[in-house]
Amino acid sequence: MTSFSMEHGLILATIIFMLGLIGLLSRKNIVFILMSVEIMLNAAGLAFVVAGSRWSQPDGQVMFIFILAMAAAEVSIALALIILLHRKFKTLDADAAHNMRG
Amino acid sequence: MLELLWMVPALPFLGYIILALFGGRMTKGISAAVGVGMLGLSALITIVIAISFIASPPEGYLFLQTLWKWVDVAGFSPAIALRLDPVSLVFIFIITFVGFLIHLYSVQYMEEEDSTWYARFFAYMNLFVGAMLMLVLADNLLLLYLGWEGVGLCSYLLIGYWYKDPANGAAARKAFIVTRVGDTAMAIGLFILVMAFRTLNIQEILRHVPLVWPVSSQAVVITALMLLGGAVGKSAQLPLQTWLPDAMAGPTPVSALIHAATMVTAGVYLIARMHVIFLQAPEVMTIVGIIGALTLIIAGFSAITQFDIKKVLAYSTISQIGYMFLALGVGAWSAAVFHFMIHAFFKALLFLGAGAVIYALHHEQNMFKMGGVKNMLPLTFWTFVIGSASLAALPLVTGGFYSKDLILYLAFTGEHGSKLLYFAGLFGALITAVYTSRMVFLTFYGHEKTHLHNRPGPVMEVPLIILAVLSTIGGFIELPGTLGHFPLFSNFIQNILPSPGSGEGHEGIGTELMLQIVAAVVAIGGVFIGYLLYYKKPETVQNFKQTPSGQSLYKFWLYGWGFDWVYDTLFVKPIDWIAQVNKSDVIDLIYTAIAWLTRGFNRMFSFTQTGRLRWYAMGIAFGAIVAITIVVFL
Amino acid sequence: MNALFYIASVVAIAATIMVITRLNSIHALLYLIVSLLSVAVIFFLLGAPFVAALEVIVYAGAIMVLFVFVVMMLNLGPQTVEQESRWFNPKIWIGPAALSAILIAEFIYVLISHGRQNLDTRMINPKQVGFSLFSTYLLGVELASMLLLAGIIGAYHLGRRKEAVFHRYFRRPDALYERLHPKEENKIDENGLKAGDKPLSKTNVSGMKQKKSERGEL
Amino acid sequence: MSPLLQTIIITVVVLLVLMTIAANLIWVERRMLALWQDRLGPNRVGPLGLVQVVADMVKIFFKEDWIPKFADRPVFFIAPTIVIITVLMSFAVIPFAPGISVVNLNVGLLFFLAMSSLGVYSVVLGGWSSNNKYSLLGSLRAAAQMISYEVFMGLSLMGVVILAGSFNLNDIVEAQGRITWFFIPQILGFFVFFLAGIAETHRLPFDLPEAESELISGFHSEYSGMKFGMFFVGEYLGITLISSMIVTLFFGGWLGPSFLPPVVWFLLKMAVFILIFVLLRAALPRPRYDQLMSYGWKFLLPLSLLNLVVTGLVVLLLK
Repeated sequence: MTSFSMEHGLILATIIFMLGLIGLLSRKNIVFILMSVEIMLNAAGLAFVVAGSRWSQPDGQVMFIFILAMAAAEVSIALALIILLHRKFKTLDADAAHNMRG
Repeated sequence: MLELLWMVPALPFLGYIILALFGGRMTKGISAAVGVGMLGLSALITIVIAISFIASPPEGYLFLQTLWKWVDVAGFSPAIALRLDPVSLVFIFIITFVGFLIHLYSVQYMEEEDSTWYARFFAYMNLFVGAMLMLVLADNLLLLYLGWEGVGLCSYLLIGYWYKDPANGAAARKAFIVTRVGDTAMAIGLFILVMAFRTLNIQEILRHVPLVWPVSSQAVVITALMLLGGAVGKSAQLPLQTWLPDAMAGPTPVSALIHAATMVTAGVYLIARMHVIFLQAPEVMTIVGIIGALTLIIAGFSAITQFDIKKVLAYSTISQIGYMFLALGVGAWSAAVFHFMIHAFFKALLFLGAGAVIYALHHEQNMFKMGGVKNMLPLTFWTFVIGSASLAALPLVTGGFYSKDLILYLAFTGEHGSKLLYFAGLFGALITAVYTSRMVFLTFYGHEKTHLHNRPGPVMEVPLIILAVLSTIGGFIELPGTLGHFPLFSNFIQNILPSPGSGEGHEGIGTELMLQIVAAVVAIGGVFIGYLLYYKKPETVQNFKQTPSGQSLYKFWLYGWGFDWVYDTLFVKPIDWIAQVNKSDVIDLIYTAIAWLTRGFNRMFSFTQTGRLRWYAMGIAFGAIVAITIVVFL
Repeated sequence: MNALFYIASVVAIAATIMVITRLNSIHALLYLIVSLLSVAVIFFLLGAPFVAALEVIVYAGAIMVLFVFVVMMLNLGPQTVEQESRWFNPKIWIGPAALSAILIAEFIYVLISHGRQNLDTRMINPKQVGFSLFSTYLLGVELASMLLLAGIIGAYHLGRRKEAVFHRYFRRPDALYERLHPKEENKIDENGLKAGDKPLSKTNVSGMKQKKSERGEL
Repeated sequence: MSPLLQTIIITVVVLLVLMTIAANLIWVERRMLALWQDRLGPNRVGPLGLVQVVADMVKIFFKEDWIPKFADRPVFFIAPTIVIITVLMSFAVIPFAPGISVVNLNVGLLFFLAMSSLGVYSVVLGGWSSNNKYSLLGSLRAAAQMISYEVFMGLSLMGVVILAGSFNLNDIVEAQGRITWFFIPQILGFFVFFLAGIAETHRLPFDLPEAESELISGFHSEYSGMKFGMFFVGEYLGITLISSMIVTLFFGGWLGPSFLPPVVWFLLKMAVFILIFVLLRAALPRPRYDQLMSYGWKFLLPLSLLNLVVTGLVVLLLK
């Protein structure tokens, strides 16, 4: 069918991942941080699917499904935490909770 | 039937596990049923095995049962394997059978304990017997060592059974630590054997030792000395005998078990089992004999002065084990094992009898506060007298006479024997007769000083009767040349242990008869002396005690020839002193420094813990860059 | 088809850039959905229609809706946008961008240095994925299900309001009933005081009276 | 005829037919409601009031398309288009007759679910961007309701997938020709799917996101003109979509006695279900919001799981 190289798919995944990383590092708003994490997860999934498709194996897609399940669990918890944070500190600044440092 | 062998040690272990896990929730009846029942079954199986072994002996009088491989490290692979031959058969018979009688006896003796303690007692006892069986049946020295240490552990647990009294705990610790000294020596001996033969299998070692090590070579002497160290520790011989008198802190059945069936005979067993090594090192054989002779005399003198009935018996055990060592030292292996068997019967009988008296007189152990017990407990009295006669080796009718006589005869005539050892043994026999009769007269004769508290029931009396019978007829399976020459036991044992290098023919039957008469006279004389000094004219002894020299001699003997004082001065005090000096522990400073450093690093790193999410993410990203750079470009 | 891949890639990257630069979280979320949809297109082109559909159903259709839902629930006003613009200035994002640039450079170097690997985009149908999922990766499926269960419980526990806030009159469950059907000693007088209550101030006449009666009892 | 041209023709035809159906549904619904409620309904414009639709169209097109000052403009624009796009995209995978479908996608069913899950955004964003508290409440309700019911919708269809062994809608219809119409073995699945479909299209009685009486039309209070028209048409398109999905998945699609062409069979069955939708609106009151949610989670979810398990078990046993 199509014939683009695996590198292009992986480079795309890398770029999206790095954009997510930039977002994670530069945003203060915890909702944006969480979105950046989602971007990174999605990019990782993309890399898996690309790799799986390189050898025509379903394993890459299986991994993506696991990532999906993990993302769903993570988001549900994280959003609940965001609501708690907002209720307690009246702000979405991720650094507001820095008193909880270990 | 021999295939049932594995059940012999397995059943006591099973009993231990049941009692240890569920003992707290059992009634006393169930605990006793489990504890006694397991051992009874074990004894029954042993008898079945013995019958089938004697009826149709396996090839080479050796039956091996490999259960499973224990460990396998670099070619060194000791198995969990059981080994049955005439020697171990005698031992397991004594251990299970006498052990069973002692267990049965304990059912009533320990009835005052509450149910948890009761179950604990039987659990320890079962474990004790199981460990001893493991020791005796082990096919390799590693497994033997396991049983050896198991026995040590159980003796610690049982001596300290009434641990709420600190003195009992101290006695337990003493027993544990003193035997540990010997165990360390034995471990070193095992290391040497592993180094030399790459195996701990007894059979292979015995086969290889004469081929590899020449007679009196340095290696064999050191190995034999190390094994002797272990044996001396466990068997309470000079110079490690000090723990045994203190071990009387435990309940009386425990003492009976330790002295008669288990623990202290382990050393005898070890030397008999490894006799090939000792034969290669005649110097060490001589040492064994000398240790035995010295021990039996020293312990005998100490026994004369004791006022605690159990301590008399304790010293007498040391002394009798001394006889066994003497026998081992002159190469009379079968005589040692024979004496072990007879000793097990009469010593168990004496301890249980003493226990019955103690039980009846409300835990009174001081003989000078007893007296006249003869009329109160006639059955106990008669069985005790039979046991005492056996201990004192009264001629012809007691088992003790035959076994002790065999040792003395072989010491006199044997290839490794010497006249000196013979006379030491003879002197010891005299002392034995004296303190034995002293014990009997003080306890059972005279006017009553206490009143009867409890009356021993049938559970306690049946073992006494059985043991009394055994300690009498036990001697008839080995009759000397003068009395029909019926060496059933020696012949049986000689299948596995070589006979002492003497022929009865060498010295002639006359010598033997003469020696027997001497021994008989000595024994009867001893009893007569005891009768004179402690029944007829006790004031003689009292007067002697009043003199200054008598006073100090009495003290010296009473405290076991001052060994405790010597050890205290030599080892305990210096260590105490060092501990005092080094109160703030120099080595501890190193650990403090480590802790201090760790805390410092912790402080440093805790600066990085800002609590800011993005800071951490930045750390991860930076780490990723570093890691990938390293992987890709280096 | 190649062209489609590159178009989708460009859209995905552009949308992702928009996500991380938006000030309004709903706008960012919309761009994120666009990014996810274009990734789904790429999945489809790679011969993975099953995960393409899952990407849309679960990621775009469920997880992102949850995001939108929460953002709506927080009901952020225009002042948050202002705050965002204060928080999000060049000084902040230059550092991370540099870091990421280094990482991208390294990755691309690694990918390029291994030479071109052509993709074999034969279609892998859902059945194959299902077989693989429930045979080779069965343990993973079990773990994922545990994770999801933990997620459900955790989210429920965290999201629950810790205590119900009642009006002080209704602190106790039976308080309402008591107020509606006062017992004799709890009857409230014209000053809003119960018979047993201490008066609040000395100026309260009926309170003074009560004080006197208390004294009398003493 | 090249396949590309064929696809284009089919696409155009399907679009035209759908738009016509959706538009005329307005008339149908009003007439039918009137019939059931014992009144006349629109009957003035043209014969039987059929041209009423045209009049409505004209009115909607020429109304002022007002956007509130406080609204979030771009999102306000996007929201109504999403509903139209997602619903029309869903139609692409529906086989109206053998060979008559826009694409024959092997994950067609998943595509339908994907599109219906994207449809949520229309309501949610419309409500949020209006910046009006009633709209926001409506869209919150819509988000929760549609996310919840999507779960059972997907689960209820899995029984069909197990029976047919494929996500392809063509295969599913053909499998019904071989086995039997799936509403017989999948009666529970049909039941759950039908209810979930009502909730997805937020038709009465599950129209809580717009609930005129409590939320003054909920998420589309601020909409007017053609944007409102899009929501309006989108709703009827949604009804058509769900009806045709029910027909495809449970009632044999185009299958039927051969005296009528397959397309006609399909359209007839679809019409029946559209009328049932209308009848539901006429017959049932609206439940409370919490009743809706607990009904979904506590009744429909276990039911759909039970259906799935039983179906899987039976298929395994019969194998």
